[in-house]
Amino acid sequence: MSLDEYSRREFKQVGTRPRRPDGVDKVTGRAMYGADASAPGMLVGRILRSPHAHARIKAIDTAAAEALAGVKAVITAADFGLPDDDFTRDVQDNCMARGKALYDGHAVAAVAAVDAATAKAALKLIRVDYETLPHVTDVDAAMAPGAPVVQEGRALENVPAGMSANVTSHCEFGHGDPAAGFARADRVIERHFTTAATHQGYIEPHACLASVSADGKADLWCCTQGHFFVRTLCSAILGMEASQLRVTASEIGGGFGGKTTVFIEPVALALSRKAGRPVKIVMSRDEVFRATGPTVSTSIEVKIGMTKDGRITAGEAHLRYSGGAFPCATVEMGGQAAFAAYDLDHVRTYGWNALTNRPKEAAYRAPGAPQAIYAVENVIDELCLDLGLDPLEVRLKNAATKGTKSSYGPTFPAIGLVATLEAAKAHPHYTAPLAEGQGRGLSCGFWFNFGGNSCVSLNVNTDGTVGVTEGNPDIGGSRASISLMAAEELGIPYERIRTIVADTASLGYNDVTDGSRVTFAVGLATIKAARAAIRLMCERAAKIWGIEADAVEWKDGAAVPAGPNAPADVARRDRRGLVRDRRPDRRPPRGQCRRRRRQLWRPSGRCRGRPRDRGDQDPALHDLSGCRQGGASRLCRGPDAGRRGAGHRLGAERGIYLWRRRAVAERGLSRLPHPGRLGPAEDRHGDPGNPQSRPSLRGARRR
Amino acid sequence: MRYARPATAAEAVTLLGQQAGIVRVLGGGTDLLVQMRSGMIEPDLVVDIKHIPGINEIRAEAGGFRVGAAVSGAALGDHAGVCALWPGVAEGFQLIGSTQVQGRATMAGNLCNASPAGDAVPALVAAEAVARIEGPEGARDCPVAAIPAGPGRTTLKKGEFISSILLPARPERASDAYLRFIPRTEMDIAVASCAVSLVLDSAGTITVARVALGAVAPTVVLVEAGASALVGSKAGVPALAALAAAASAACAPIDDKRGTIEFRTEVAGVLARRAAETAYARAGGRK
Amino acid sequence: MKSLQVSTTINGDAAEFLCAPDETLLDVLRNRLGLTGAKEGCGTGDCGACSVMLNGRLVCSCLVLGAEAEGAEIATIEGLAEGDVLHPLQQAFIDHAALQCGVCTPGILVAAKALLDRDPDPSDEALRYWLAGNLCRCTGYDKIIAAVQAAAAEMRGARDVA
Amino acid sequence: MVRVRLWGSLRRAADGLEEVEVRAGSVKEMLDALAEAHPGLAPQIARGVSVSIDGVIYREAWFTPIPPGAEVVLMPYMTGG
Repeated sequence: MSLDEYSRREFKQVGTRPRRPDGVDKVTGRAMYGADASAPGMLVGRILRSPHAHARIKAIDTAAAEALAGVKAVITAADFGLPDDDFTRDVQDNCMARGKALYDGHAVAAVAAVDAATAKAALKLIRVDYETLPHVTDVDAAMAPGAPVVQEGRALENVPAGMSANVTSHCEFGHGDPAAGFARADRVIERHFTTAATHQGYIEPHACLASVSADGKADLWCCTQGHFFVRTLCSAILGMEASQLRVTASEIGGGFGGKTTVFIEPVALALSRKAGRPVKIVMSRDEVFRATGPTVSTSIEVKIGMTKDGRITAGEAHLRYSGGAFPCATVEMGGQAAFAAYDLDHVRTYGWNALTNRPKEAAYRAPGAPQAIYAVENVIDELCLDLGLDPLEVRLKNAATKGTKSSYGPTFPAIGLVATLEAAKAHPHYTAPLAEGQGRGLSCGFWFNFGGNSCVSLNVNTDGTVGVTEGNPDIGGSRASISLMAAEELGIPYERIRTIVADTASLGYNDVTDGSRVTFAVGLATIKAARAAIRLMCERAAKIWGIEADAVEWKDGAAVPAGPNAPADVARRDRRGLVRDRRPDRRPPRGQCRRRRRQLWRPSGRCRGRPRDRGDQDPALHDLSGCRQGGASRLCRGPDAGRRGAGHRLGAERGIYLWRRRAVAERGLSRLPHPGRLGPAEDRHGDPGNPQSRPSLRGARRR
Repeated sequence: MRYARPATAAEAVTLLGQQAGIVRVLGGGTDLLVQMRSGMIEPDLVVDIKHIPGINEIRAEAGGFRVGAAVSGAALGDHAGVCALWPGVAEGFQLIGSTQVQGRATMAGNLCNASPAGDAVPALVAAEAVARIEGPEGARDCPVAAIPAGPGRTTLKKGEFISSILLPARPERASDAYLRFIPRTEMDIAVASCAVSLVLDSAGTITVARVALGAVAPTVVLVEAGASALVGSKAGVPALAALAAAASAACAPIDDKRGTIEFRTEVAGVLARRAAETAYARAGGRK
Repeated sequence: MKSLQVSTTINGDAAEFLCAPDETLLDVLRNRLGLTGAKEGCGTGDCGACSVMLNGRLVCSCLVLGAEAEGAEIATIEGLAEGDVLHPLQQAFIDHAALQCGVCTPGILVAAKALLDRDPDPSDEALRYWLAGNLCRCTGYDKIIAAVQAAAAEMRGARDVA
Repeated sequence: MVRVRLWGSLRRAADGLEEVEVRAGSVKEMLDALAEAHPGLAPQIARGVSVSIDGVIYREAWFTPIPPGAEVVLMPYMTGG
């Protein structure tokens, strides 16, 4: 499903600039972030951190801390189990060092106490017997023979024998024969670059509030980019069933990738479980910098050949990344992205990850890609300088485009790079005169897009307004974009929709807010949910009017009889499908629905077709007049689906149909679509640009 | 930790002198609270001096101004008299930290924090400012230059604290200036800095000069050779070149991530030249 | 550590609290008084997220002891709107999309109001210097500057009319 | 049959082949068939992979059908920031 293949569509709401729904809360100080929650009986959690970059933990004596008045729990790695899979175990070991402290700031113990002063005093009473070890923090040094070994036995099967034990993985991407390409170049330049492990630098430090009750039920409030993933990790680390751990995402004060994993959450849960009281942990900025993920540090060689007229003949990169003290696959992203902006016959990237005594890497804005691209773009610029070529023209000449076999394998659909470069070229800033001390630079960049699992629930309220429930923390304004898409599909004003981020007990699984996926993937799920709601409402409108379902279409937020099969007399029918006349006994029952009666139908110009028997006694319609409740939920999935996904969460639902301003609600179960229709097979056919994907909206595109 | 809020200087002196362990004076708190937060220090007693009469005031005195030890940068910046008489002192002080930090930070605190890079200190030294120190033996006056003893250390004795700083009177045709180098535009600590204070005669010839460098030695460096280079000149090119050379020669900086020895040494000369030009212009000198 | 009793005024209302001698005003506001609008981004006066007004001066509440609030007048983000009417700065931040994650926003609003109270018509440069101690990681600052200027213009207009 | 393109370092585990053919109708069937035909690929598949089908990247999309003649490329498991 390529966005470039979407048919053009005139949007009424998407593209407008509405006020963000979280705006008022955020300008008044009312918005609740990670550290803003509290609970009765709450304890303060604090973490003891290693002062050594690399040290064996020979013993930890917590007795004195435990004996301090006001201390309710002290934990170390011994309070956690040993997860089977490497991934979870690494996350856990990063949250609480097991056996060795692998970097300065690595957590070694934690306390929960009645107040901050007691907790701080308790930390001082914990005695850790360290045996300091030689450390290594530079990736090239870590890969050299004889380097201090951060962790033994972590190399994957793809690492050749004989390398430093710190090397954990190797990858290789590309096609063609770079040597042959370089041979055809007029100029070949090879350069070496290093980049530091910069931190994401979100303004809000990590914070969470955990509460585990005696019966094993747990609640966790935290600032995160993905509370479902927090549930996955924490329940695995704590040995809990996912159903027993409800995670609620707070407002998030920035993440930039750094809040896609857990650091303090399992610790707070373990403390709470041990203390039997809620525990809140708020990191200091110092802790954030010492112990949460920066990006990878890298050492990169790039070699590029170019002809005199600016055609790149070959590109090659050797990427050595370190994700800190734990294995890290980020170099794979760099290896794929390095040359991806260019259409190359000969390209190869080689990637290595090595362990260093640094904090465990966390994602950071297209993790791994900017480092590699920075190196590649510098070499291209230098070639342009050398050969006297315009850097923009050279990029245009080599730009990947639709049909290009990308440097990482797939053939590109339309990707928009050429159009972007042309737009830059045409922009007045590209030719504006430069003052002294000013410069002008140009760089291409690349990132993938993947959908991931998304689950959205859309409810039509009794008054025709709509609630959308999504499961991805809103980092950049996604509640607004999701509301806009729902409004666009439903044809109702943006202001009549409220989108909230639900906790993990209230919605099916959602992947993390990462990789720029949310507006795209959750947006598609929202569009599908809106269309499902429209379909249900049209079906019911048909029943009420006593006409065929395919004689109802959705137009500007209302079900209207239309199309060749619409009955001629539908304009005179009331919501029960009865033909309106002046006889009192033919009128719909009065009462609660009186006010709504005016909204029941809209006259249609040309209606033909077979009216249904006006005496139709569909039981679902009997409830109608007396019902004030409503709610249609439709759970829909994003553009891909999988084992963790939410494919079959078609719970009890209520059908609803929506009129332009208000809805009349109907009690009773609606006819559910066949579950198979919501399977992954539909993902691609759910493409809003694919007219064939809209069986329930027939006619909607006719305009 | 205990928090005390003495109502008189004498009470403060008693508190500071009698408490065993770590005792800290709380003025603006912009250094103290950071040090407490980081665990660098855990005071047994913090003495908040802001409730001592007069300590929040700026008073005219003998043609100059006595600036209370708790006067914030924001308050000093609002004082037209001080800013006109000692613009270099005011600009040095007001370069410290953000608007928020200026709302609390004090010159006396910057002096007593004794960082080699304190932005308020070089201009105070160039100004021959005098600190009034309250102590067990009563009040005494001490040149500001004699207060810092090294990074983080002062010459103040147990029980002593600074209650005010006197910025002396100036003749007509006198002014000062302060410049620092930082890698960014705001919110940073000097890599090298320089304050220059000048007095001119009616012809625009420099009669008195004081040149003080910051962040290039453990304490502020008074560059007498640089001052000599200026005196008798009209801040012409040769005098400024001699000043720059003298300033660079007076540097004994450290090498760290914010600046190498070579960089600091060179930049100190450049800053001295530019600060002298500014001070000269402010004093009404025309070339 | 013995707690201190402190009487103060917050957003015009009398407030009393107990705090530890080494507890910051920020912690008092957030943890004892339930005023969580001021945020801790750094705890060292670098980020400005905890900005409040203390006796008419803009300060970082993380660099003020709770004990120092005795007898003081404190204004926080919670007091910026008048009832359900947003302050022009608050409205301008929404209208100009001058916030994203929003965690720095309360501090920036308090700081911006402090400037406009002194200078109703600041230059962009003066505004940028004034707000240099308020770090925002999401927006890139331009929208913040635009929003403050829009609010300033609106407030000047309202003043002219009045 | 589905032709699956492998990234460079996986080729060693597949007799040096850049492309391998397996019988599969969905992503899951394809991954199972790959692991069976080339056991060297199994560890990576178990750790996680993404699959590009005609240029669209899927992650964990086990039941996504693979249309006949589609371009299928195995990719590392995608993560983002």
